[in-house]
Amino acid sequence: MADYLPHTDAEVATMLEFLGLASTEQLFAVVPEALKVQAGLELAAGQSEPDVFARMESLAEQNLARADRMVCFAGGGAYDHEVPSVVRALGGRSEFMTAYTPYQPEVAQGVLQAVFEFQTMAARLAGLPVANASLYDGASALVEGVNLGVAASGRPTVWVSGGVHPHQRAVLATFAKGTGHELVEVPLEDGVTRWPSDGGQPGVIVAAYPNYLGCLEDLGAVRALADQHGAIMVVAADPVSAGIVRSAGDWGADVVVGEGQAFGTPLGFGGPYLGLFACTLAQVRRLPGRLVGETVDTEGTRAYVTTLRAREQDIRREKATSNVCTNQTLMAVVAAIQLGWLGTRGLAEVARRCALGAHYCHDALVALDGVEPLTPGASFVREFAIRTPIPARTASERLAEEGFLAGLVLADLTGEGGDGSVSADGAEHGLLVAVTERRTRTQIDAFVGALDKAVR
Amino acid sequence: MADYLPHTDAEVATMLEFLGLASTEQLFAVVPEALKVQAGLELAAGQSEPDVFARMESLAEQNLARADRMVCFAGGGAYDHEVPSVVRALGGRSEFMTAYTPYQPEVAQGVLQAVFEFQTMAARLAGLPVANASLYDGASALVEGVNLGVAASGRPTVWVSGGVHPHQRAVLATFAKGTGHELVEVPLEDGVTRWPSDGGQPGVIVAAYPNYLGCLEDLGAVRALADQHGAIMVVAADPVSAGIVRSAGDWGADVVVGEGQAFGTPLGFGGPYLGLFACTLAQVRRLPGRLVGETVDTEGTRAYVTTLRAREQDIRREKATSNVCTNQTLMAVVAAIQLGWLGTRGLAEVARRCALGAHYCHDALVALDGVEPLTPGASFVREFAIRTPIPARTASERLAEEGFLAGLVLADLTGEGGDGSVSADGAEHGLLVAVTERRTRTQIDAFVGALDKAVR
Amino acid sequence: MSETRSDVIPRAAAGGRATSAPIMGRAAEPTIFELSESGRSSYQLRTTGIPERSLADLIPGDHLRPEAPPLAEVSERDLVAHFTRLSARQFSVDLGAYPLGSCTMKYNPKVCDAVAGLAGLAQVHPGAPAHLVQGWLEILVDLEAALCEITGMAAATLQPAAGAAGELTGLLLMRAWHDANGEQRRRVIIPDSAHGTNPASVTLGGYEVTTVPSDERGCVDMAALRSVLDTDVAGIMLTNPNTLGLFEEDIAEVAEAVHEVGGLLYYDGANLNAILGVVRPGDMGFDIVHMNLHKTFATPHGGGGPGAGPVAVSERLVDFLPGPKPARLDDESGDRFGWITPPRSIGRVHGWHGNALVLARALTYIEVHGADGLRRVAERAVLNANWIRRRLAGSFDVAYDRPCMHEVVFSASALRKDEGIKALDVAKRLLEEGFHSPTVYFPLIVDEALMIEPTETESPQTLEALADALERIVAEARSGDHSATEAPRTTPVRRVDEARAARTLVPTFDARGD
Amino acid sequence: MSETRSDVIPRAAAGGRATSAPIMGRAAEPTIFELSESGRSSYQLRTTGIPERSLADLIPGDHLRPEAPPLAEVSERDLVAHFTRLSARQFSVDLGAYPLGSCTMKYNPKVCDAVAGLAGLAQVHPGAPAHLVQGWLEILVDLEAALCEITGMAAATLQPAAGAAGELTGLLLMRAWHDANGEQRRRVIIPDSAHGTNPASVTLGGYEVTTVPSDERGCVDMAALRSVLDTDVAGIMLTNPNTLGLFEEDIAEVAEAVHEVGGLLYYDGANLNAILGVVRPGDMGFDIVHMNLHKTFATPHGGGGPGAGPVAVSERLVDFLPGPKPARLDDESGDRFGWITPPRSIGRVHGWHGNALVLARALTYIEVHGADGLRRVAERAVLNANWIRRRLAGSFDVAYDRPCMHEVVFSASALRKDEGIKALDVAKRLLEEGFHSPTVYFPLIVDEALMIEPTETESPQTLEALADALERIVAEARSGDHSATEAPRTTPVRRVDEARAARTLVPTFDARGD
Ligand SMILES: Cc1ncc(COP(=O)(O)O)c(C=O)c1O
Ligand SMILES: Cc1ncc(COP(=O)(O)O)c(C=O)c1O
Repeated sequence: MADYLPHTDAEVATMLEFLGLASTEQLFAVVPEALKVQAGLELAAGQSEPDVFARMESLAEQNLARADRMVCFAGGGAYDHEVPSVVRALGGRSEFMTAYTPYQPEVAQGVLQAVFEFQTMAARLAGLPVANASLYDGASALVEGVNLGVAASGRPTVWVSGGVHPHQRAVLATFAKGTGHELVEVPLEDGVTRWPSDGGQPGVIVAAYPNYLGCLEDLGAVRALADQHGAIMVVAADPVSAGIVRSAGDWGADVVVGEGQAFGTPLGFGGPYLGLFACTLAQVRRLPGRLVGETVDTEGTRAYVTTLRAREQDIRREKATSNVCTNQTLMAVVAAIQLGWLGTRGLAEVARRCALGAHYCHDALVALDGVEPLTPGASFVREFAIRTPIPARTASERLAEEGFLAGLVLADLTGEGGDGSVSADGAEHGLLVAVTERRTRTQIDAFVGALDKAVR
Repeated sequence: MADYLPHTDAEVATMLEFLGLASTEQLFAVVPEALKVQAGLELAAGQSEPDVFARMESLAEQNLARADRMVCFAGGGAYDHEVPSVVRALGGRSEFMTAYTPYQPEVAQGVLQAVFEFQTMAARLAGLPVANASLYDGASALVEGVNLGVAASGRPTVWVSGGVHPHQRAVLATFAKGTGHELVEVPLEDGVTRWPSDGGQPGVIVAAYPNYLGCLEDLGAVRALADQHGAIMVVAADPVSAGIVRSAGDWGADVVVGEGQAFGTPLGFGGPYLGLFACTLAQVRRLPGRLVGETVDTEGTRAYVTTLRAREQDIRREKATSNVCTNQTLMAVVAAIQLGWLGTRGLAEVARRCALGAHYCHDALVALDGVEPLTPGASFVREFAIRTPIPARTASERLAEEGFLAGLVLADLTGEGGDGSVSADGAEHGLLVAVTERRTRTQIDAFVGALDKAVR
Repeated sequence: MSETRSDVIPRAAAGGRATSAPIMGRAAEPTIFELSESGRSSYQLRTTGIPERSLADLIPGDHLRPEAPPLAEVSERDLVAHFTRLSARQFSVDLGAYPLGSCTMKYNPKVCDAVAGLAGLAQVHPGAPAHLVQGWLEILVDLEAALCEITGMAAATLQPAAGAAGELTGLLLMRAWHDANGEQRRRVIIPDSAHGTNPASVTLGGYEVTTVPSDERGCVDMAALRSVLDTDVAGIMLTNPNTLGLFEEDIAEVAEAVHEVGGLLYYDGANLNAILGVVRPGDMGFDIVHMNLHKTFATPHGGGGPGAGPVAVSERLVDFLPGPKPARLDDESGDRFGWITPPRSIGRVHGWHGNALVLARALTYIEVHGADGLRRVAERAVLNANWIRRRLAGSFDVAYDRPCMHEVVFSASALRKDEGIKALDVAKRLLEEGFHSPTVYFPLIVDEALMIEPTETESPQTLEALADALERIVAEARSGDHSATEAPRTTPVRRVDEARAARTLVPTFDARGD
Repeated sequence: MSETRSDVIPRAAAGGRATSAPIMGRAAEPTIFELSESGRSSYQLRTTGIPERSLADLIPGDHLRPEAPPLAEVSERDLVAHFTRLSARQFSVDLGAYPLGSCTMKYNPKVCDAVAGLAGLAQVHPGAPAHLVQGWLEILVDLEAALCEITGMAAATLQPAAGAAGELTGLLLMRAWHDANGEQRRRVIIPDSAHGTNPASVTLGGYEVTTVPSDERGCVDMAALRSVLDTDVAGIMLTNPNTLGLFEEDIAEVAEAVHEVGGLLYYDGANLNAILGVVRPGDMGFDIVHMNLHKTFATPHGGGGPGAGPVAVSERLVDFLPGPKPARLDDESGDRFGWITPPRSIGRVHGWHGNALVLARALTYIEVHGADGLRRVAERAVLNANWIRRRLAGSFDVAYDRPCMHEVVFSASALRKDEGIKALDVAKRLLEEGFHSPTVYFPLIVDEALMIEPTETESPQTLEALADALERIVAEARSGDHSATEAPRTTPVRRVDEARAARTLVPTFDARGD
């Protein structure tokens, strides 16, 4: 019998008496007897905190794929970046953790200002003037970006580069069944999108930068294509790479979305992560989710508040720009802290180190007998794909035994048959390798050596 | 090159200029050249935080005696009690961690009130009306208690029970060289103090309750002895046992000291711990260390402040009751939180479970062939000593290989030859076993089985 | 003085000055951009030993940006001070009662944070092969089972990241079901008391909203419902207890009627905490249920998220659930857990597997409480709400004069009419009394709504103090003291100008006029 | 209203009411005893499976207490709210600048907390055999070596738990040394500027204090020193830079003079941060040095502790150090580290091995900074202090008109004389400006002392703001506005009545009158 309920038995009795009730059961008098749970839920009885914690600890021990015990070359949208103690300490402050959505701004300036700062940073990285207060993850941000694009262009046809992360394309496809958007997947060739020169009139064009295979795409061509079709250009951009490569906004994107996990959020088996969303001022009234704006209080003191609320579901209901209510505010606050810690030079340095490490690793891997680049000629920052002579899944299993999380097997992302991004052979033999600033030369050398052995 | 210094080079230059200095070196112009460090300290250059953290992590991994990986039956003044997440979360709040001594009470009500609450709880457990804001650890509290006793009685002769923890007796002896107190150690017999019926006139009599071998001493006899000699009665009492046994104050102690580690502070290889100190109102002006009192502010609002400051070194200097300045406030705050979490029933329940577990373990151990109680007939709460047929050190080593921190080898505490508490044989074959509320029957049964094997 | 004045006069703001910490003063906190000074930094990265090369050798020039994107440049000390002060400017459950109706701001056990912080959970890559993440899979499988038992459903997806995502997932399941039956239905029915996410989700699910009014008892008007039910109706979305805190007594009848025309019943589980162990959506006849784990199972809201919105379904919808799904494998020899994709899966609704660390917290909460504890949660939540309802019946109108479940909706419309004191004024005035405000102006169908959800973790003493405070506010207004319109006066900022924020949009530091 | 009034009116205070959180209001926070309600609880213990027995069967009746000792009975929710609110009523370095002279309130890197939180350090039993704690021993051995290099000494003990404990340890070493030489010396010399712990420690060390005055330059008066030096002098205790923030330039001469009469020199290392990598106590001629790791090496002060006060000694005192001491073993085959006891050890000065987790923090701090970083620490600390000194020279008298080291002592005596505004008023008024107050009335030899130690982690912008604030306070007073005597007006409580606290002693909740 464990719980967190304060009431003593005597208090419960007095309260029931005040209500004129003879028993707790009577609180539920309104519930039809026939519907009630009769013998109690078939769940174990409550266990004490230390007992449950011990069980969770033992389950945690059964997870071998820990970035603190295995050397992590896995990426594919989730990266093992440095998160310093200071960011964890600040992000863990209970005022941030246990607050609700800032509905009463007078007592929520902490979260509001932190989110305002996050929005500023997210907008700067996107190269656009407005960013929202977060969406669920990169995938949900992409869906919302496409929704905005269709609404803005008035045309439901969406051209989606095969370089968009396969999971994100999958999520897009799932939700398109509701919205009715017509998704046209544009395949890659040698790792970059081969945009059609004609055929159809897209309302939205979606590219990734770099794409999920790590390759930097020509966004100038995307902008031209969008202009040609009067389409909205949506880019799923990696915000870490933005430390050294041109921002998608600078390339002309109307909407920039992205996965913000890299900014202080742990790998966490895939969530909670952080959906980034930025757009042009022209689209601000179509912005999904929350937006914090600066204003003043009645005494003229600077203050922050959620604004343009009329876009939101609680006011506009079925006409809202999005159905999002609870978002990922805590992760946005953490991202603001992490980006504050990194600072201008730190983010650029992280991106630079990723690039150095990734190229160092790439060059050593493709120098191995039988190992080839999967996207020869393409430029990359933190991540690249190789072709292993044996099935990548086998290689990955062998490397795990040596203590390496080898990278992601492409078939696990695209399905066995490949897709618009890789062929069936590419899927089977493709390994997506990510190198963050946390990987040392010693680790990379050991990894390359182990992979060499594993693929023989 | 790593540090936490904010100054940019430009700022340093401007500041130097403001001071009319040409270089940083000139800031130290007043230091005689001949004395200066010439080539820099012979320490490694600064390393980045993640590098240093990685090293500390690897050193931590080299400690095998972890209560989270080995099953801990070691006690002897440091215990593996439950510390719930909630206590760690609250005690870790940076306002508590990064404050200084509450010299400005207007902005230090947090620490002051928490310490006031701690004092109340510590006093209640001691069964005395006043407790201070903490001393370094149980040993330093004992030293201060004896100092108070000598000052109050005006007589430097101190009778110290051999049941006082050997380390604490050692610390007492070290400091007695400065104060000139004459320490007379009174040996144990069958685990309890055999107080002399005559001989000398002690100003202070010191007993432990339970003593370090776990045995409950007859404090009534100590009080009678103290009355007989007009001596101050000082008791080193275990504050956890106080959940079920009579408080030392209730037995008539003038001063109650103790080690408060058990209240929310991790084992931490011996520190920081928490020195508990309580005394009668008659002695309050001799109290060592800080004391928080309740008062009001200029508007009559309830407030807290450190009080009776005239006892303290910063005011009374060489005539102060003690030299203590920095103490263990954070641990006192943590203890208040932990005791708040335990509450009246929780502390009693912890003590009760310790007693149940210790007796269960004891009975099973002494039922083993060749294993005997070291203090037959004595009553105990959480800890007891057994005699192992082989040297206890060997037994302990073998048990460590089976994953048990077996308990403390008495020879490690008393020296090979034993002392007033145990004989040479008792020291060699004695194992001090502690059982906290965290030990399960399964663990105890396994331990007993392993010990049975180990001593063959 | 001026002669000694330095010219160090800083461009940046003073990071060590704490006038914005409420313990010291009421000034505004500078933004991190104002604290920034070029050349300063906090970050420290590990030594890698990787040979240096020029970026220009690695990445084509047209991709490289000429300058680093500007963020802020602050010392670690200033970073800490800034965000610590911001935290001090934020109210939270850990400071006091937060009786926001519908939002369920209960105390969140700290042990859940500790679980989410375990390296064996937090440091696990989501793309790792199944045999390396057996612990995680077991957690997810156990949570799914527990949620199904609690809701009375057959299977669940843990992917949706929040309640609204769950709703949309549920609507897509509804659509997939009708599609599979070869039916093209166009409408989803929603009561007028519904939360805004429901209609918004319906639109995104490709349906049209048909609103049914509530009757005078605050429940779905059965006659009105019947009048809009036909074979064009894909389903109905209900919250039960509904957003008025009232139990829809006719739920069996509703279910029968909707099922009769071939529609499905969707349960918005935001209020599930009221009925834990008492009655189950599945037993009421629902086909699809989303849960807000961040409400019912006490995973902290994080200032607006993250949450988690698993969706459980009845037997007939199991094959449509999103995938891949964690599953216990029968295969005796190999891994105990793996991934399966339901045969007619609607596909992924999350980039990975859902908000996993939130899910682990929820399982911890459920296991500590167990069957008995969860039932007590419901009992105490309902007890507290009814106590408040009865206690304040003399101060405010209750929107519906009948026993409530876990929350109660009052109306300040009389107060507004008589004294000009709006629900908003009451809310702001309550801040001065040391309580977070209730939800105001929701549900929309109650004029000047004040919606109080005390939750089960608040003590009778706290309820009494809250009730006293609200009584005091009403009495004060009724006595002609209308200063509530100036409230709050004790908070770091006074009433905030929301209109100006929308009029002169400043969504980033860079958009600032000055 | 009264007719609906319940009789639940609680005995306990309302734990969920946050009027005492400065973000909400300025009320007093009830004590945990007032929040207590009999029958409530928070604790949860693990299931042990140990058979139940009656306590009366285990423990004799005369030892058993009839009732549990009363503590408090609160829910976990109220526990959290109470201590979270208390924390909100507490200023800390993490909120802003804390320029307390002598106390060295610098920013403490969070990485040190993370190190101290590692289970492999925090969960280790201090009595475990050496082969099971090799990591800990290596940390202690490395720290000892680093501290010896920093101070220029031969060996150190890490046992003392704080500076004062280090002082007493040092004095006992002094005594042991003289004893070993068959000498009975009775006096220890201390400058009048010394910290109170020095004379208090001297007494506990069994010596008499001989005070030497400071000269007009704020340093030990050489002539006065010589006049008290004789063979009865066991040694001298000095802080250098001294508590006036001034470097004792004649230190070599002092050392020679003291050594000449056979005395030892003790270095109070509270101000070591000023000279890191610049000059070493050992090189100045000191024989014994204590360090306040919690000041120099940034281990947080914890509201008054814990600290750590290792004592390092020159070669000739090595054999006297407390033991057992962690040591690197030569023995190639077995453990790399073990315990040794110096041959003529004075014995233990701590129950175990010292404040180990504090020591691990300090080593982390030292390793991150390294030789270069530690030197920069000293440079910036001294730069900041001199900047403040110069900048405020027009507002306050500087006690000694010469460059200072890491801190500076001003005097408000003119302000007091002219305007009746005391150092205390300035201190309280500064709180309103968002800064913690400097140290006041210490050192005792400066009238109306205000002792500012900015520390190296504060930025020039912060110094500027601090100086502006102090200038403003002085200007305000000089303009005839004496409201500083009413300060602080923005803090949770106003000026606290210290006299009453001593007069009517209420040291526990139980001693309360009401
Ligand atoms: C009744 C109701 N339904 C749905 C939601 C949406 O849930 P979420 O915020 O998790 O998306 C809420 C949230 O406030 C709610 O109260
Ligand atoms: C100059 C000086 N010496 C000694 C001490 C005593 O150190 P501790 O407080 O660590 O005992 C202090 C502490 O304030 C100090 O400033």
